[in-house]
Amino acid sequence: MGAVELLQFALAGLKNGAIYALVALGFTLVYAATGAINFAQGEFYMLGGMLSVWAYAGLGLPLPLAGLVGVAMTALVGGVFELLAVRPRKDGDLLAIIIITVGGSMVLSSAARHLFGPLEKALPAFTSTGTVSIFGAVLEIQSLWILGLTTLAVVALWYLYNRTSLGRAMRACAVNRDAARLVGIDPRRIVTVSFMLAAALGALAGLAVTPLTQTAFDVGPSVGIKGFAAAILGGLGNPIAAVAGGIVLGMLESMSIAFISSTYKDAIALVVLLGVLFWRPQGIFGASRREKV
Amino acid sequence: MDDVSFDVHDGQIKAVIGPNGAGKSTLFNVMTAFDRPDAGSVLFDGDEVTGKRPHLIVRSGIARTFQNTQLFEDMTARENVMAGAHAVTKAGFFASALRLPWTVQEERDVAEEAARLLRLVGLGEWTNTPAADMPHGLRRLLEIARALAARPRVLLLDEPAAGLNMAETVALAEALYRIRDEGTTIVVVEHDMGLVMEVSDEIVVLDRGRKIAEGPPRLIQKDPVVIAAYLGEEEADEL
Amino acid sequence: MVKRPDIRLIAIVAIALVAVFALPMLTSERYLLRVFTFVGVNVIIITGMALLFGYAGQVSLGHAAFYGIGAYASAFAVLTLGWPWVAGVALALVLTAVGGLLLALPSLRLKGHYLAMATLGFGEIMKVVFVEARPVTGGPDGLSGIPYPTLGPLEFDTAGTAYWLVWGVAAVALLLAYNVVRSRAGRAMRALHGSELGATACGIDITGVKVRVFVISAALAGLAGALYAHVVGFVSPSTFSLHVSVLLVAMAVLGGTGSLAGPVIATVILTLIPYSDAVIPGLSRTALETIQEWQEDIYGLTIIAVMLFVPGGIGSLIRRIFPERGDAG
Amino acid sequence: MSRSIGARLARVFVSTCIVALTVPVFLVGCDGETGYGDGETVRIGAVLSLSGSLAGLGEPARRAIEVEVDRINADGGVNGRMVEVLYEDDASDEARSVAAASRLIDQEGVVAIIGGSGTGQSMAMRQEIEPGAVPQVALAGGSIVTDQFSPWVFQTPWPNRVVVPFTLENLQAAGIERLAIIAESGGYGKDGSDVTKDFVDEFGIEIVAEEQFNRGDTDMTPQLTKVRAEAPDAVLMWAAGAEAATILKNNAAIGGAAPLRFFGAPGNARLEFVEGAGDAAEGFMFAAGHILVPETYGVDTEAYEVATSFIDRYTERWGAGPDIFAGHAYDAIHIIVEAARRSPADFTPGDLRDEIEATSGLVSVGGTFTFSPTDHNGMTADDLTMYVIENGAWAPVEEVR
Repeated sequence: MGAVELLQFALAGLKNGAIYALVALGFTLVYAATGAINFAQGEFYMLGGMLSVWAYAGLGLPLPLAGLVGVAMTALVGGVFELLAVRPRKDGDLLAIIIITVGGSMVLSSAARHLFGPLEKALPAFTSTGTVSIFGAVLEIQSLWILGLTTLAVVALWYLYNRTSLGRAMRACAVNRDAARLVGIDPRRIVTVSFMLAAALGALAGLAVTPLTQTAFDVGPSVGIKGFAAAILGGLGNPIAAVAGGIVLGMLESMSIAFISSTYKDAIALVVLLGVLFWRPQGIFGASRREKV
Repeated sequence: MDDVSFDVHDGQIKAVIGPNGAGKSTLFNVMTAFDRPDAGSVLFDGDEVTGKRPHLIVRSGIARTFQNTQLFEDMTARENVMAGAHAVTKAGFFASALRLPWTVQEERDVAEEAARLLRLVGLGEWTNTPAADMPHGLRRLLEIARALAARPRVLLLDEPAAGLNMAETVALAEALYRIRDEGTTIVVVEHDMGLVMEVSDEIVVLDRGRKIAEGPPRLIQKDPVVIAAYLGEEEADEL
Repeated sequence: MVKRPDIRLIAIVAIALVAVFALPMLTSERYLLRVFTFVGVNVIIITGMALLFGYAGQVSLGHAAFYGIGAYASAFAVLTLGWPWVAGVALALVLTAVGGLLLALPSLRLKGHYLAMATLGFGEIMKVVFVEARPVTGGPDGLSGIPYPTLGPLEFDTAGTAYWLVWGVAAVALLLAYNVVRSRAGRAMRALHGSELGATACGIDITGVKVRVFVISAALAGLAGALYAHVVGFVSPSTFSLHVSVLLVAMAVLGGTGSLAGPVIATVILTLIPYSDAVIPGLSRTALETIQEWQEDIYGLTIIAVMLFVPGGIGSLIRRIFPERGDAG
Repeated sequence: MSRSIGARLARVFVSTCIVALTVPVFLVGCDGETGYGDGETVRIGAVLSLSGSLAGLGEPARRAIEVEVDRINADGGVNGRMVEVLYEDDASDEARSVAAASRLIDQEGVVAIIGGSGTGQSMAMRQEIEPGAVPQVALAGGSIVTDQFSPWVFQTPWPNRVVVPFTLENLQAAGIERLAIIAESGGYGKDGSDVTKDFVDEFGIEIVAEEQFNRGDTDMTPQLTKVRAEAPDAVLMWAAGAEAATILKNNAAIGGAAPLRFFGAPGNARLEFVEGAGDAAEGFMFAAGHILVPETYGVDTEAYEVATSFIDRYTERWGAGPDIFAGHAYDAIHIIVEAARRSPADFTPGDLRDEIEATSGLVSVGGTFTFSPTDHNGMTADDLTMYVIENGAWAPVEEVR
C-alpha cells in the first residue's frame, strides 16, 4: 500500500463523501425546520440529474443553463410537494410527516419512470473529461466540480443561516416554533423554504454526479440512505456536522475497501456508524439533550 | 444544595418550602432517586434509597408526582391510575397473553381500586375521560390518585397546587386530608403558603440549598430567618 | 367491572373471522388464496409492530431483516439440514428473538431518528449477510424449492391449507396481542409511550418493557418469515429489503397508535393494492394492466391521503365509531 | 346525542374496509373456470418486470413481443387460431411474480408463460409452473435457471456456461494470462464470476484480483486502485447496470496514459452503456449474439434475414432499434408459437412442452435453438461474436489481439 494509493483511496472517499454531504445537508435542513426526516430526499437527488438531462437533451439548453434549470425545477417540486402533502398536516406530527415523505418518494420515482422511461441517462462533464493529478493520485475534473459545489453549498448555507434574516428565522423555528410565531415569523413559510432548499441541495448533488455515474428513475433510495446515515453520523440539526458526517462516511467506505474488502464495504461502514451511535447517541457533533425531570 | 437533612414521621404531612431556586426540586429528585446526590444518603425505614434505580423506589413504598404532570395522555383517567398500580401487581406478558384466570381477577381488582382512588381524590365522574381532555386542576389530582395506586407508605408531591384556582386548592386540601387519614405520610414541596400553613403538620424551609428552619407552621410563620429569606435582606429590616 | 366491548364490534369481528376462514371453501383458485396468504403473513408481522410502535411508541426500520432471518433460518433448517418444519420455525423464533435482543440492548439510549437509523443500519447489514452467506442463503438469486410446511402427519401443500395455516397463526397472534394490550403489560407499554418519566414513577422498568416488546415483535416477524418461506417456496434478499421495512412502518403509522384493528386494516389495504385485481373481481385486462402500471403511484398517494385525511390513523376512526369502548382494541 | 359528521364519515370508511375484505370472498366463488383458451385464441402469459429496478429489461421485452404477436397473427396465427399475450408486471418483486404466474395459470388458462426478466423472479415462479404443468420460457440469463434443471423451464439468453468459455478463449488468443474480475454484488455479477472461476484453468488464465461493488454505488475508483496494484493483463467486468459506464470512466481517469484493458459480457450490449461511457469505452470488448450486427450471421443466411426484418419492424414501431433483451423475448415468443404450430389442434400445455423440447435448428434472433431433454437452453458458441467499441459504436472483431 504505497502513499500514492493511500492518497487515491482518500480522494475517492472525499469525492463520495462530498456527494453524501450534499444530500445530508438536505436532511439536516428539513430536520431543522420540521424535526422530521425527509424520505424523499433521495428522489430530489434523482430529479436533479433527470431534470437537468431533460433540460439539456430535451430542451437543448447549454449544460450550465440546463443544470440550473434542473436544480431550480427540483426545488420547485420540493416546494409544491411540501405545500400539497406536508403542510395540510396541521399538527406537524413527526411520524406522519415522515410517512408522507415515504409516500412522496414513491410517487416521485414512479412519475420519473413514466416521464423519462426506465433506462439510465447521461450528461457530459461540466468542463473536460480530463483529470488532475495530486502527488501522483488522480482525480477527475468533474470530481473537483463536486467538491467545489459542496464547499460552495456549505458556505452559502452558513451565510444564509448566520447572515440573513431568513436564516435567523429558520434557526428560530428550529429552536421553538411557537416562540418564532410570536415574533411574527410564519413557520409554515419557513418549512416550505426549507424543503425547497433541501430539494435544491439534493438536486445539486445529483447534477454534479450524473456526468460520472449517469442517472435513472431508481437511483434515489441508495444515495438517500447514505445521506441519511451521514446526517445521523455527524449529528442532526447542524449543517457543518452533516458535511463532516458525509466526508467521514465516504472515507470509511473507501478505507474499508482498501484495507478489508469491497464485498463488505457497506456493512463495515454501517457497523462503525452503529458503534458511533451506541457510544454517542446523538452523533459525533450532536449536542446531547438531557431530559429535564 | 449542601448537607440538608430532616426526618419525616409516619402519618404526618410535612411541607418543604423555600424561595425559587432554593433546591426544592433537586432535593425532591434525590429523594426519589431520579437524581444522584454527590454525598449523603436518603434512608427510608432504615434501608438505603439513594443508589436504587428510579423505577424500584416505588416498590419500597415511596410514590411521587411531578411539577409538570407526567400523565399518559391518550389513556383514560382509570387507565392512568391502573398503570400506577404496576408495582403492586404481577400479571406478566405471557400470563396476560393467555388471559390466565388470576390475571383476569387481578385486572378486576385493580380496576375497582382505581375507581375507588378516583373517588377518593374527587374525580369519580371522570373515570372514562382520556387524561388529555381533563382540565388542568383535575390532572394534578389524577396524578396523585395514580401515585396512590402503588399503595405507597410515603407520597411525595411536587408543587401540586401550582396553577390551581381557589376552589381547586380547597379540593386538593380535602383530598390530602382524606389520604393522610388513610395512613399515608405526605411530603409536599409547595409555594402556596395558604395551603402549606393549612395542611402541614411540620414545615422545612430551604434557602440557597441549605435548611434554615424546621418546625410546626405556627413557629415557621413568625421565624425572622424565614421571613428574611423570603422577602430578601432589605425589606426584612424595615419590618 | 371491566368494560363490556361494544356488541356491534364483536359482530364485525365475527363476520371478518367467518369470511377469512370461509375463503378456501368458497374458491379453489390458487391466485386469490396466495394473495390473501401474503396478507396473512403481513398481518402477523404488523401484530408485532403494532405492539412495538402503536403501543410502546418505538420505531424500527429493520423489521424486514427479522422477517428475512426467520425465512432463511427455517428454509436452511428444513431444506439443507433436513429438520422438520416445526424445528425450522423454532430456530427462526430463537434467532430472531436473540437478534432482537442484540439490537435492542445497545439501542436503549437512542431516541427517535437515531433509533430509526440504528435499526435501518441493522437491516442493511443483514441484507449484505443474506447476499454473501451463500451456503446458507443461496446468495442474491435466493433459495428455491423450499418444501411446504408440515406439522407431523399434516402436510400444508395446497394453497388452501397453506392459507389456513397462515391465517390460523395470524388469528392466534392477534388474540394474544389483544389480551396483552388490555392487560397490565399493555398499559405499561402505553404508559412508556405516554411519558417515560411518569412510567418510571409508576415502577415500570422502561428498559425492560422496551427490550421485551422489541424481542417479541422481532420474533413475530421471524415467525412470519418461517411461514412465508415454506408457503411460497422461494426466498431472496430483495424480499427483505429496507423498502419492505419502510412499508411495514407505514402500515403501523397508518394504523394509528393504541389500536390493533387499525394497523391490521391498514396492512390489508396496503398489501392488497399491488394485487388490487384480486380484490376487485371482473376487471378487464386493460384496466388491470393500467392499475399495475400506476401501482407505485396509487400506493404512495394512498399513504399520503390517509395521513392527511385520517390524522389519528385508522385506529382513531374505529374509536370514533365505537366510542363507548373505554380501553384499546 | 347528535353524531358529528366525523363519526358518520368514520363509520362509512371502516365498514367499507370490512366489506371490501369480505366481498371478494363471496363474489369470487362463482367465476374462475379454467379452460385452455376458448378454442379461438392461444393464450400466452408474459410475467415481466415493467417497473422497479429491472424495468430496463422488462420494457424492451414487452415491445418485442407486441411487435411479433401482431406479425404472427397477421400470418394466420397458430393454424388459424389467433395468439393473445397477457402481460403481468411483477415490479421486480419475487412475491408478485409468483402471484402473477398462479393467476395466469389458474384464472387465465394460459398454455405457456414467458418470463421473468430477472433470475430471482424466474426461479420464484417455479413453485407455480411445475404444479400448474405449464411450460416457462425464462428471459433471465442466470445459469441457475437451467442448472437447477426442471422439465418445464426453458431459457433463451446465452447462458454464462456458453459465454464464459467463448470469452476466455478470445482472451487466451490475445495472450492474456493475469485476469482481474470486477463484479456486481447481485445475481448477475455472482453468476458471472463463479462461472469464470470454473473455466479459467482450462484456458491457462490466473485470477489475480477480485473486487465487488453494489448497484447504485457512485464511484469504483478504490476497487480499481486495488486491481491496478496487481497489474493484471486485463479486467473482466460483470456489470449490467449504469455502474458499468462509471467503472470505465474511473478506469480511464486513474489509468492516465495506460488504463487497464477491459472485457465485458452480453449485459453490456446496451446503447445507454456505450453512450454513458463515452470515449472511456474505446477498445472495450465483449461477447454477444449476432443481432447487434446482423451481418455477422453472414449476409445471405436465413438468420440475417430473420434478424434484419425484426430490427426493421421493431424500429418502425418503437422508433429505436431493439437491444439484446428485446431479442431474448423475440426468441421466446417464436419458440412457443413454432412449437404450438407443430402441436395437435387441441393441444394441452403438456403437449406444448414436449414440442418446445423438440425444437431443433430454429433460426431466431439470439441464435439457432436446439433443445433436448437435458439441454433447455440450446445455445452454442457459434451463436456468439466478439464485439469491440470503436468511436462510440460496437463492431464485430474477427480476431482478438
